[in-house]
Amino acid sequence: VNNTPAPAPTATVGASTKDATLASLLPASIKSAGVIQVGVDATYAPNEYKDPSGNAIGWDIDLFNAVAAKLGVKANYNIAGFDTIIPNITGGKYDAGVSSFTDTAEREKQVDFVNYYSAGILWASAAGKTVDPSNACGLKVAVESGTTEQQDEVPAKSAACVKAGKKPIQILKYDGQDLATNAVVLGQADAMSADSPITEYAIAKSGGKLQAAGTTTDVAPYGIAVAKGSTLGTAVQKALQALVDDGSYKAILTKWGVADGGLTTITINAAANG
Amino acid sequence: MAHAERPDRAAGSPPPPGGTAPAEVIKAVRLRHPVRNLIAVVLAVYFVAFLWDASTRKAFQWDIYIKYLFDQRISAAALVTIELTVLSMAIAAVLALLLTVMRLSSNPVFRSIAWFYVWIFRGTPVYVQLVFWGVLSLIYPTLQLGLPFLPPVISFATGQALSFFALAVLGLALNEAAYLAEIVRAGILSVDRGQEEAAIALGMSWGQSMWRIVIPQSMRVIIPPTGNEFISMLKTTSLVTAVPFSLDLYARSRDISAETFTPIPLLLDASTWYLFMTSVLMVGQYFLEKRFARGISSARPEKAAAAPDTREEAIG
Amino acid sequence: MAHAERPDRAAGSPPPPGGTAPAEVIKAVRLRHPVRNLIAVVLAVYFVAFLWDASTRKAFQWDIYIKYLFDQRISAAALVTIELTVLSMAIAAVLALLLTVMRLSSNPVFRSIAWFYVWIFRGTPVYVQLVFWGVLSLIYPTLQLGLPFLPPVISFATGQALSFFALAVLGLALNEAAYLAEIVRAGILSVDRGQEEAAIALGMSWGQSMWRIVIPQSMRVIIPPTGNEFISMLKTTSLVTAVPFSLDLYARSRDISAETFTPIPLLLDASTWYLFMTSVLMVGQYFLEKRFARGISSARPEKAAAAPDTREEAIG
Amino acid sequence: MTGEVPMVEAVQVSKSFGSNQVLKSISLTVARGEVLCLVGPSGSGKSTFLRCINHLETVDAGRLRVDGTLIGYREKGDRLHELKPRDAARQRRDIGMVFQRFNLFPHMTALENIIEAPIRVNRANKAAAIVRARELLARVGLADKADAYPAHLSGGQQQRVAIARALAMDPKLMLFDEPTSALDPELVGEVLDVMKQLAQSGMTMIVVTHEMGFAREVADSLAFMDGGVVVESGDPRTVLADPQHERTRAFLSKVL
Amino acid sequence: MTGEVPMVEAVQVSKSFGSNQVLKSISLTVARGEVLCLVGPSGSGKSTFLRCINHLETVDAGRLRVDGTLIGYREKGDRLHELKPRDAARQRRDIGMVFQRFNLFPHMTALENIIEAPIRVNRANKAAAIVRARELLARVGLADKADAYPAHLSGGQQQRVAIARALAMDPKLMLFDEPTSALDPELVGEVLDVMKQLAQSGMTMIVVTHEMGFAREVADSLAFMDGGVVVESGDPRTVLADPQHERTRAFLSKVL
Ligand SMILES: Nc1ncnc2c1ncn2[C@@H]1O[C@H](COP(=O)(O)OP(=O)(O)OP(=O)(O)O)[C@@H](O)[C@H]1O
Ligand SMILES: Nc1ncnc2c1ncn2[C@@H]1O[C@H](COP(=O)(O)OP(=O)(O)OP(=O)(O)O)[C@@H](O)[C@H]1O
Ligand SMILES: [Mg+2]
Ligand SMILES: [Mg+2]
Repeated sequence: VNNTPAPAPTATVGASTKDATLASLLPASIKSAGVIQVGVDATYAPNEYKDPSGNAIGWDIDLFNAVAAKLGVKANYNIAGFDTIIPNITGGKYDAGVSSFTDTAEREKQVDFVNYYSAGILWASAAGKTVDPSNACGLKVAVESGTTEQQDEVPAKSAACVKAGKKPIQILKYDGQDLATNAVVLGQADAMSADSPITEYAIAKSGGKLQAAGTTTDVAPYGIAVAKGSTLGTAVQKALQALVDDGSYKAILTKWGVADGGLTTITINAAANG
Repeated sequence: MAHAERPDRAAGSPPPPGGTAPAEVIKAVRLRHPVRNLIAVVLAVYFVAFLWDASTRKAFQWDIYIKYLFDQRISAAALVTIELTVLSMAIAAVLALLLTVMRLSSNPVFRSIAWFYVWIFRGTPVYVQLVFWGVLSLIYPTLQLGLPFLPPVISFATGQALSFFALAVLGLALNEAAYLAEIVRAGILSVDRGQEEAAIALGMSWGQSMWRIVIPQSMRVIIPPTGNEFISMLKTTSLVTAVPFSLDLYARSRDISAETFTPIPLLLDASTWYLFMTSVLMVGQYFLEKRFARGISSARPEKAAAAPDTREEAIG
Repeated sequence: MAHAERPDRAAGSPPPPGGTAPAEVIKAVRLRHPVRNLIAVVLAVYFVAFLWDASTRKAFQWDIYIKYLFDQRISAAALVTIELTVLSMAIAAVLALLLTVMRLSSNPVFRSIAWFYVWIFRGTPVYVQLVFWGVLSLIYPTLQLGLPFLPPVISFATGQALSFFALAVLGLALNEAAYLAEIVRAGILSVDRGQEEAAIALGMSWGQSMWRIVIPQSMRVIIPPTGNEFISMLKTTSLVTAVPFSLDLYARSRDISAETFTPIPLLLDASTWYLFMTSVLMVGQYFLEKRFARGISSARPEKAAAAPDTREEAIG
Repeated sequence: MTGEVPMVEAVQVSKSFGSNQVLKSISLTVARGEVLCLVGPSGSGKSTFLRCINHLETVDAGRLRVDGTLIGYREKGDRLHELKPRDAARQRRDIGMVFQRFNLFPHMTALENIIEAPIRVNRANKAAAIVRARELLARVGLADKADAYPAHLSGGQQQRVAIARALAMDPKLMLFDEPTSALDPELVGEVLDVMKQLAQSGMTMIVVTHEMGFAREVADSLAFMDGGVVVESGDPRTVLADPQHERTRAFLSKVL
Repeated sequence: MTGEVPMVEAVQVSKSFGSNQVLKSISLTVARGEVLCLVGPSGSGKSTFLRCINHLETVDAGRLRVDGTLIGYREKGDRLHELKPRDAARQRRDIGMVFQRFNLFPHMTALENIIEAPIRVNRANKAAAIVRARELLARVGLADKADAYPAHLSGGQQQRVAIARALAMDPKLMLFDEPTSALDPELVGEVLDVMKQLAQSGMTMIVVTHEMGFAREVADSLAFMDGGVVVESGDPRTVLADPQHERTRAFLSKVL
């Protein structure tokens, strides 16, 4: 029940048709199965989250559905914990990870990334509570386990606090972004740190319960994760580039209100290759 | 001289109801427990105050609680939780029986393997086990049945064959089997050895004496903890998010709160459903226990039965 | 005619050791169990093959397993897990005693409140409860002690006063108390009522008979399940991530694997530590049980004791 | 003279469990130094009567006095007040009780069983209590079993320790509830011997028993109970030899 | 003539539990239709000997035959083979056993207790088994208790049902292990009466008992065991009246 194929992309947005030359780039196993197994942590609205019946939706999903259609296969979304996705790709259970992965050099040691978006990090706090991300020493900051915010960004800020002789940031780790966001809404945490599209979406949806804290920083590319050296990477890259070129990429981002971070050139492993 | 004064009844005939010339019935002043009663009143007031406060406290968002209590997604998730519970308990019961037979066997290989199984599964957290089952297909991409060191007879890809639902059920069942095995074993050992001997002495086989005599009696000891395990399993399903499987009651209530930003009332909704389901199970267990105690509870030689002997009899 | 043939010993004197003119000792051909032995061999081979396969399987990344097994972060986290376990069990034990006294009381207020407590805490998953304790300070920003409906006597801000560690301990302890209370109650009810009566008949007070006579004997029934609860608590601490508290064994091993992208060996590391700690506890429990069984296990009137009566005696 | 107040005086004592009236207006007296044997079929209320005397049960109607003191209640003017637990415990100290199933404390040695109540209840000096306990053990013929746990004693030995335990509180009255009926026949004699000695030493005793030989030899009187009433009572030799009532006769014909 | 093979023949039977030798070269025979009473102090090995006859225990040395068949082993040439469980069960069918603590199946009514083995073991027709069970219940005086659960029967009634249950398998030999020692004295008689009847009907019986009256009246012979040996045996009246051995005399003086 958990592995339901995503609904076909709507006719108006992201409609794409099979491109035989791109399809030929697919690894044989995917070609014969006709399905790409995708790992996704569906707690990261609007990038990827769940519809009322529990299926993965979001602009990442829409975008990858379009990629799959270009490649002439279906995408099967496996809802997973964020920190289990990359190991499942290296282990061969998933073909791809579509879950707003920030492309980092560290992660590139494990998988290849097809970069498809440029996102920053944005903090949010409860409405009426001013938080300065560059001086958050001693505050409680909610993050999702396994994200760059948990592993790199907030720890770095906390280390700076300690260096300056101030109290460290108390990092609250949650199993999903939804829990982290709700911790701020409830007041359990003083602020949250997440990718800019997520924070912006949460602020918009929270009905005035959240406000942005500071501005977007640490802009970095998102990447679709595939096994190292897999030809799937090239296939996805080419398919995405085709979507950019024919305008359907833009259409999908615009529909979800996240066109700001759209790219014009699709690359692989931007973190290492610059 | 000790003697019965006024033997005012003809011996041999039962006394008339109520007794003739009844002695004055004692209407004594009852003993009071002033301190205890004061504490009880204070506790009761606190308890009511707590409930009153909770019912008006904003943080609980009772309006949202009520709105989602019967939300179709929540009730569907409750059904999934029940499915998980029933399936994994059923599989666990079969495994547990097998393990018990192995543990009671006189063959050391059977006993060791069963012991090892129980040791591993009781020694690690079920949450961690569930995470393991989630990555099973990474460790064993294909499962092969056949003789060891020879080409496999059957082989299938675990990733395709086992959905997360199946893995959740499997993980819960394998863990539970270790606990149920202990319960079944204790139940069988609790039956008076004389019962099996009497059966054997009548010429019954070991199997017959087990099935007809020992196991029916062990049920009285097995049923209560198994009922507890069933109830406990219903709650343990809240951990299947570790697999990750996310259509159970807790996960779905979390999904809704992710949209609505109201985790507290949705936690209350989930808790209410859990409480309701476990309460139904507890009531069921009560009646089941009563049924299986039939004819057994006071089965002991007359002498012992005449005087109420253990507290349980005196109280329950 | 029935008669003893060859009464070849002088009656009244014990027979010489070994007996004179011993009958030929029976050296019979032992019964074989070919099918059972075959199954046992196959199982043993499978078991060894499984271990062999696991030891060489790449997915387990044994090199990484070994690297992190004694990583300082992991052992420090194991210590935190032990702290969580010990603290919450200690608090739970105190609460459980209180609950037991309330449940055995003849006052209906005490009994109802204790029943309600046990019902709520046994009826909902501990994972969900832990999530609740995590948001406690949001629901009750200040806790106020005092008489209801009057200004509070003491009041403190929960957010400041209670760290996530404290909340984790509290959450685990409150849940566990409900289970321990049942165990203590069952233990006390298991002591033969005659024991309390004998004490009372000697002029001892209820408290004296409880402390000196009933409770020491109930320990034999209380210790085994309490040991199990202790072991189970050690494993339940893996759920404190729900609070969120993230310095325990499982959370730390997960942190490491998030950095190294090697969840399987780190799960194995955590499991190994859990298994080690629970095994130590199991051994401890074994000796504790032995100690508390002192002088009690076979305490029954001579007649019953003469014949091995229950299977437990016959086997254990 | 103390002899004028009987040791036990029951006047129309009744007791019900729910709707089941177990004692139906029992009246009898036991004088100081006397031994009363109580016999009767199972369920006739013998144990319940003993338990009432020791206030393990509370009587519903009638009056029960031990050595002149009302059991279970306090008279204050013309009203009765229930006893506080502490006062009830005080009454019980003077009454020793021996149970069918011994009820020795299994987690204590024979000696510990005996000194427990003197030390805890009477706050006796421990050394003195031990000396006294050893005397009592010697008196019941178990001087060498002081450090044995009950599980390692035979039934007869256990019952003798139980008697010593009751005697350690220096009771005025001893109650025995079928003290030998859980024993192997070989072991009955040793317990009866101890009881006989005790009777000869002048202890007031009420003994529920099926041992008619003991009753005949030791008891000063015998009461036959059935269905919660004392059907017949009197000199044991007379009652046993020539029972007046049909029920007594029927019962004795089975037991003798 | 079948009379030539004794029903039970024990030749130097020995049995140890670990280092504890419980039976030390016991030899005795019981002829067809005879009643043997086995008496002796606790721990002397009486129960163990009965259990060996029914192969609930296996003998270590010596030979034990029932109706000419070796118990526990199969003779094949000059070697002994352990019996398969199925063959052991077949041997037990012909031997009825009655236990001290009755061991009725508490989850079955009296009738169900009796028909269980005939139906399961002998694959008897159920209707026929019920008819036969009712006959047996009538024979032990319990025609009206067919549908009662053991818990609702007195000890004496339970023991009589247990006898009926054993008789339902039409045994050649009945073993009784202290069948009345867990009973209230009032109830002993009714069980002994049933056993007496059974003896008179010609059943071969071995009875472990402390009821010397029964032994004197019913038994054809009496064996006194102590410390795993048969100290003395012979006509019950002779042995009881004039025991030859010191140990027998000491024991009898306590029991009689
Ligand atoms: N605590 C109790 N609650 C309810 N009924 C009781 C209780 N104690 C005894 N009875 C009932 O009271 C009646 C008399 O019991 P009691 O034990 O006094 O008889 P008894 O003469 O001592 O018999 P026995 O020889 O079997 O010991 C019985 O019907 C018994 O079931
Ligand atoms: N299964 C067993 N394992 C070890 N020892 C045993 C076993 N069964 C009996 N014994 C020992 O064998 C000895 C004889 O026991 P048995 O039960 O045959 O005596 P008994 O004459 O029947 O005594 P009683 O009158 O008490 O029933 C005892 O010392 C007993 O402890
Ligand atoms: Mg009684
Ligand atoms: Mg015996």
